[in-house]
Amino acid sequence: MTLLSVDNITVRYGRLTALRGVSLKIEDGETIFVTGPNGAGKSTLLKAIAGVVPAAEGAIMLRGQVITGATPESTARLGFSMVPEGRHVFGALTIEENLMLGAGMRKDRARVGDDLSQVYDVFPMLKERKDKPAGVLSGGQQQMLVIGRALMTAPRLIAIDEPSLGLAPKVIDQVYETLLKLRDSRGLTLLIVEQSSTRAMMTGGRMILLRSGQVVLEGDARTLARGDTLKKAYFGYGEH
Amino acid sequence: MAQRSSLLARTISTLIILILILVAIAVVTKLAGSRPFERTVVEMFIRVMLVVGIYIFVGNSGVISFGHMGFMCIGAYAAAWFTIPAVMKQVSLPGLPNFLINTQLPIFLSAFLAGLLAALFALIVGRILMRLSGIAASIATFAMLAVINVVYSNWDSVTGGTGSIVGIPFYTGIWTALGGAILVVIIAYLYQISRSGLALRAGRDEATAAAASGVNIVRERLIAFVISAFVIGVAGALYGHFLGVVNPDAFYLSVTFITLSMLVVGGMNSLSGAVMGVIVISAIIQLLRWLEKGVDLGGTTLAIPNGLQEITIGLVMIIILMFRPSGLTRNREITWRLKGAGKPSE
Amino acid sequence: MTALLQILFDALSLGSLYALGALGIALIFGVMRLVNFAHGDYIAFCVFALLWPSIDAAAIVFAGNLPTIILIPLILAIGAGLSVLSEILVFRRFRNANPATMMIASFALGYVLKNFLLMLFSSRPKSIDLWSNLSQQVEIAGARIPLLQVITITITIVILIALTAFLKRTRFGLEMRAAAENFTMARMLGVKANRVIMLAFAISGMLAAAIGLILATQTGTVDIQMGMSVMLVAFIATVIGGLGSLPGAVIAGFLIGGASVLMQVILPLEARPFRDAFVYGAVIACLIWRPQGLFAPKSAKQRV
Amino acid sequence: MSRLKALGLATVFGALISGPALADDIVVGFATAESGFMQAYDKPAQDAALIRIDEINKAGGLLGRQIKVVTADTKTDRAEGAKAGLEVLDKGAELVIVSCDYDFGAPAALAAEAAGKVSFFLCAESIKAGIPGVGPHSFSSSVLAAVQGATMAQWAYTKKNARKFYRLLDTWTVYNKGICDGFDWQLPKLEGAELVGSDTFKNEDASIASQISRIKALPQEPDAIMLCTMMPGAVSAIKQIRAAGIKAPILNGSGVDGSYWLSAVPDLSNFFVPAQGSIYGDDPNPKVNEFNKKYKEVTGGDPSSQYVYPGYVLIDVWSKAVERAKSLDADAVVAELEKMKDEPTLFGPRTFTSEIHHQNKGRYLIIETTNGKPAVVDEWTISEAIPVADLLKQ
Repeated sequence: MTLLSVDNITVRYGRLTALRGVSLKIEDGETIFVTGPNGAGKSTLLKAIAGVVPAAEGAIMLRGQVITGATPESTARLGFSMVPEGRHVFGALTIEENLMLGAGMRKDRARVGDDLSQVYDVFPMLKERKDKPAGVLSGGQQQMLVIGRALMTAPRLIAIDEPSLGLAPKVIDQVYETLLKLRDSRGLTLLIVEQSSTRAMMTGGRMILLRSGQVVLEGDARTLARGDTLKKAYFGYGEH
Repeated sequence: MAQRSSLLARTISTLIILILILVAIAVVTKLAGSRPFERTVVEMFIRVMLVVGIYIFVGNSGVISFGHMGFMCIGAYAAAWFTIPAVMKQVSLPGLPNFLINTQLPIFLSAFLAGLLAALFALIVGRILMRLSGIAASIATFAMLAVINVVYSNWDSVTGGTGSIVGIPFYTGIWTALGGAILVVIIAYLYQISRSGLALRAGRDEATAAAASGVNIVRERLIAFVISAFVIGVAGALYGHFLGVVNPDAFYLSVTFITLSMLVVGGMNSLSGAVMGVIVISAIIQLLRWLEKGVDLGGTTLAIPNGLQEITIGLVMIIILMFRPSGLTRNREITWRLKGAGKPSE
Repeated sequence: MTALLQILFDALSLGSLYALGALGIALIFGVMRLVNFAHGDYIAFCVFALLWPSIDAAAIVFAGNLPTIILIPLILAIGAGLSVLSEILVFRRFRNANPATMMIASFALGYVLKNFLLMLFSSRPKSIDLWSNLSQQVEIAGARIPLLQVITITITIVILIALTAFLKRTRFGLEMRAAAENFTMARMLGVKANRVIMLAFAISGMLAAAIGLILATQTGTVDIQMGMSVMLVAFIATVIGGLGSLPGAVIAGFLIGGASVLMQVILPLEARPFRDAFVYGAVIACLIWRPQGLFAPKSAKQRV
Repeated sequence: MSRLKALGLATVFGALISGPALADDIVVGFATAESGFMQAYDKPAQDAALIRIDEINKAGGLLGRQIKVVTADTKTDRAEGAKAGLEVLDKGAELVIVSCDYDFGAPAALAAEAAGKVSFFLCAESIKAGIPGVGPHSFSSSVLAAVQGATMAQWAYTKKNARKFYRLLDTWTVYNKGICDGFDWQLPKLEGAELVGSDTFKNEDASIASQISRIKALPQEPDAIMLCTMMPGAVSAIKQIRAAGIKAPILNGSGVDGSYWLSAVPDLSNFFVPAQGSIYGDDPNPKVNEFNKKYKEVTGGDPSSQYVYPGYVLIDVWSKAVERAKSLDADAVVAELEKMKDEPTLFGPRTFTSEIHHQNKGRYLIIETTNGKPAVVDEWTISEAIPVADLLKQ
C-alpha cells in the first residue's frame, strides 16, 4: 500500500522556484534516500511534505488522505514525523520534556510509557541526563534526542534531513545503526536526505537524485551507487 | 558615475510623481478649500515631513524607532527659543541663557538651527543607540523619547514645563508647508540612492552579507539617524510656527503612533509608501470628520455620533494591514513605466 | 530598619504590577513574536466591565456589586474572552506578517478599544469602592504596611507559582514553552498552533484582568488611561528580561519597580520630577550592556 | 446620560443652534471639545453658558437682538482646536468661547485674537488664559489656581490654626503647579507658619507608597497637607494617604470638587475644597440652588463639580459689558470688561483690569467632607490679591 505519494509538486520562494514538478511514491516499510548537490531542493521537499512550506502546485497524499496545504501539526498527527536540518532541540526544556512533547498528541496514553523506556534503552545516555536541559547535549547526542523525540510520536514514516550533518564518522555509524534497528523492529518507513551516496549504498533501499528542483534519477541505492550513472547525473553532464 | 546615473534615471520618476501629487493637493486646496480645510492640508504636509523623516531611518535601516518624535519636540522648542519676542521670553522662560533671550532670529534660519540641534542630539545619542538592532533598538529609542518628554515636561524655567509656551510667530502657511514637504521628500530621495543609503538598505536586507562586504552598519545607521533627526527637527519648528503654541504632550505617544501607523500602512520600505500613507490616512480621517459634523444629503443631515471617527479610523487601519501587510504601495515605488507593476527599487 | 523594610514593600508591590504586566506581554511575544500594545486597553476594559455604561460623572456599579467569589472569576473570564476574541478576529490574520505590521495592528486595536470605552463611559474617570476594607494598616516587623500592598504581593506570588506549575507540569504548559522557543518545530511534533496561541492570549487576558482589579482596588478609580503606564513599563521589562523568557520578564518587572521606588526615595526634591528620566536612562544602559536581555533563553537559536 | 436625556437637551438648545443666523442675530461661537478627553470638562460649563444665553434671549435678548450659538468640535486636539476657532469665526462669531484647559483652548483663542474678536476660556485657571497667553481680547471666567492654594493656606492658618504644613505636588499639569505656587506665595505671609516637608508625585503613579512613607517618617503628623493635584490621580493619592493612617487635614484645589468620586474613599473626613459655588444644594446664596435645579432640569443631571459655574459667569459678564458698551466692537467690550470692579455675579465677584483678565483674588466657599459627606462650612477671600508679577514668575 502506498504510504506517501507526492504528485508533481512545485514550490516557490518569492520568484525563486525551489521544486519543479517533483513526484515520488513511498511504499510502507521502504527506505528512501534523497541526494543531490546543495540547493537541489532536498530540504524543501521534506518541508513541503511536512506542510511547513506551501506547495504552489501538485498534490501530496499520506495514507490515502490529501495533505497538501495541511498544517504541520495535522500532518504529524497522521503519522508523518520530520526531523529538520539542524536538529532543533528545545534547549530550555529538559531531555525528558523534549521526548514527552512528541507524545503529547497521542491517543494511546498507555503505550507512551513503554515507548519512552524503549527510547531510553536504545539511547542510554539520554536516560542518564533526562532531567538536564537539552541545550547541554553535544551534536551527536542531540541527533539521538531528536530521533527519539520523533519516535515518541509513534510515526508511520520518519523523515530526517541530513542526520550526519556535523557529526564524526563514528557517531554517524552509530546513528544509522540505531535507525536501521528501529526500522526493522518497528517496521518504520524512512525518508532520509543524505549528501553522501556511499552512506546510501551501504544502507540499501531506493534512492532518488534531485538537481535544481527536479528528479533526475531514481533507482535502487546499491546499483546506482556502483555505476557512474550517478556521478554523471549528480554533476549534470551526459544525457542532457 | 555611469552606475549612479542609471539608478537616477530609473528612479527619478518616483520623485517627480510625488512632488506633483503634493503640489496638486496644495493648488486644489488654495482654490477650493475653506480656511479650516487649508489648515488641515498644512497639518498634512507637516505630517508628510514627519513620516518621510521617520522613513529615512526606519525604511532604510529596517529598525523600528519609537523615538523620532523626540526630535520634533527638540525642533519645536528650539524654534520657540529662537523666535519668541525677547520681552515674553524674559517672563515665561527666565532660565534661558541671556544671549538666547535677547535674540530673535528670522523664521527660516531658526528652523534650520532647530533641525541642526535635533541632528546634534541624534549624533550624540545615536552613537550609543545605533549599536542595537531589532526590538532592543525599538525599546531604546522609545526610552530616548520618554527621557526627552520627561525633561521637557519638568524643566520649567527653560521649556515652560507641561504648560504650553506661547508667542511663536504664526508663519507656516500652505506654501511654506508644501515647500517643507517637497524639501524633505527630495532629501529622502537623494539619501535613498546615495552610497550610504544603498549600503544601509543592503544591511537591512542581508545583514551578514553586507557586513562581509565591508558595510559598517552602525556608521550607516547613524548617518540615517542624524539626517532623519534634522528633517524632523525642521518639521517640529514649522509645526510651532503653524500652531503658535507648543506643549511637550503634543510630541509624545499619540503623534508617535499616528506617524508610525501612516508609515506602516503606506508601506514602510518605500518613499512612495511613506507619502501615500500620510495622504490616504489623512483623507480618511478628514472624510470621517465631515461625516461626524453632519453631511446634508438632500435635507436630512446624516451624522455619525461623536467618537465614532476614532473607532472607524482604527478599524480601517487594521483592515488595510490585513489585506496589504506590507502596506498600500507593497514596498514598491510608484514609477513612470506603466507596463507591469513599477520596477521595485529594493 | 523599618524604613528599609518599607522601601522593600513599596518596591515589591509596585514590582508585582509590572511583573504581571510583563508576563502578559511575554506570553504572547513567546508564541507569536507579537508585542501586544492593546494589552493596556485590556486592563482598562476589564475594570470598566464592573460598571454599567453611562457618561454621567457618578459610576453606576453593576457587576462590581457581585460577591467576590463570582466577581473575580467573571472579570478574569472577561479578560480572557476579550484577549482570545482579539486573537481570532484580528491577530490570526497577521500570523506571518512582519513585526512592524503586527505592532501597528495591535496599536490600532488598542486605539479602537480605548475610543469604544470613551464613547460608552466618557473621559471622566469613574470611582469605585472595591474591597476598600483592604486598605487598613498591618504591622510587619515594625513597618506599617497597607494590607492591600501585602495582598498585591501575595496574589502575584500565588499567580507566579500557579503559572510555573501550569507551564512545568501540564501538557499544555509544555507545549506553550516549546512553542515559545521554536514554534514551527513544536507544530511538527503535533502541537496545535491555534490552541497554543489562544491559550497564551487567554492567560495574558486573565493577567490583564488581575492587574485591572489590583489597580482599581489600590487607586479606587476606573480610568481609560489606567492600563497605559503599566503596559509601557511591562513592555520594557519584557525586552530587558530577555524576549520570550518568562522568568526574565518577571524579574525585570520587579527590578524596574524597585528602581522606580529607589529613585523616588534617594533623589533630591528638585530632581524627583525627573525620576522617570533616570529610570529610562537605566533602561538604555541595560540594553546596551545586554541587547538580548538579562535572561535571554539559553537556546535563543535560529528557528526552523 | 441615557439617550432620553440627551434628546431632551437637544430639543431645548435645538432652537439656538440649528436655525439659520438671521441678519440681526448676535453670533456666539463655542470652539470646545465635543469628543475626546476634554469633552467631560467642557460640556458642563458649556451647558451652563447656554442656560444663561437662554435666559437672556427669553428676557428680550442683547441690545434687542437674539443670541445665536454656533459650535465647532476641537476633538481634544490642538491642531483641530485652531480649525474650530476659524470655523466659528467664519460663521460670524462675535465672541469665541474656548476649552476649559489653557493648552487645548489656546489655539482657538489665538485664532480669535488674530481676528480681533473677544475670546473667553470656559474655566481655565492658568495665568496664561488671558493677556500673557493669548492677547488683549482674551479673558477667563474662572479664578486663578494660585488663589485656591493661597485661600486654603490662609483659611487653614486662621480658622484651623494650622502651623506645620506639608506640600505634596503632582507634577502632571500647570494647574497643579498653579495651586502650589499660590500656597508658596501665601505661606511666608502667615506669621509662625512653616513648611515641614515637601514632595512630588506623578498623576499616573499606581502607588505613592514612598511619598507616604516620607510623610509618616516626620517626627509628628503635619497640621495640614496641601495636596496640589487633579483627577484622575487625585483619588488614588487621597485613598493611599488615608489608608496609610494619616489623619491630618487635606487641603485641595477646586479640581477635586464633586461627590462623584467619594465612593472610592469611604467615609473620608478632614478634607477641604475651595469652590466658587456649592453643588450640594447648601449654597448660602439661594439663587445658586435655583440655578442647580434649572441645570438639572435642562441637562437631566446635577452639576458634577463647581466647574459648571464659570460657564454661566462668562456669558453673564460678557453680556453686561456688551449692554454697557452698547456695541459688539471688541475693543469697546474689552474696555467695559476692564472697568468691572468686584462686579457681583452668582458665583463671586469678578474684577478685570487692563493688566489682568483673570481673578487674582476671589470669594471661595470652603467645603468640608466629613464621613464622605461634603458641605459648605465657611467662606473666605484672601486678604491680599496675588500680584501679577508673582503670578507670571512661576
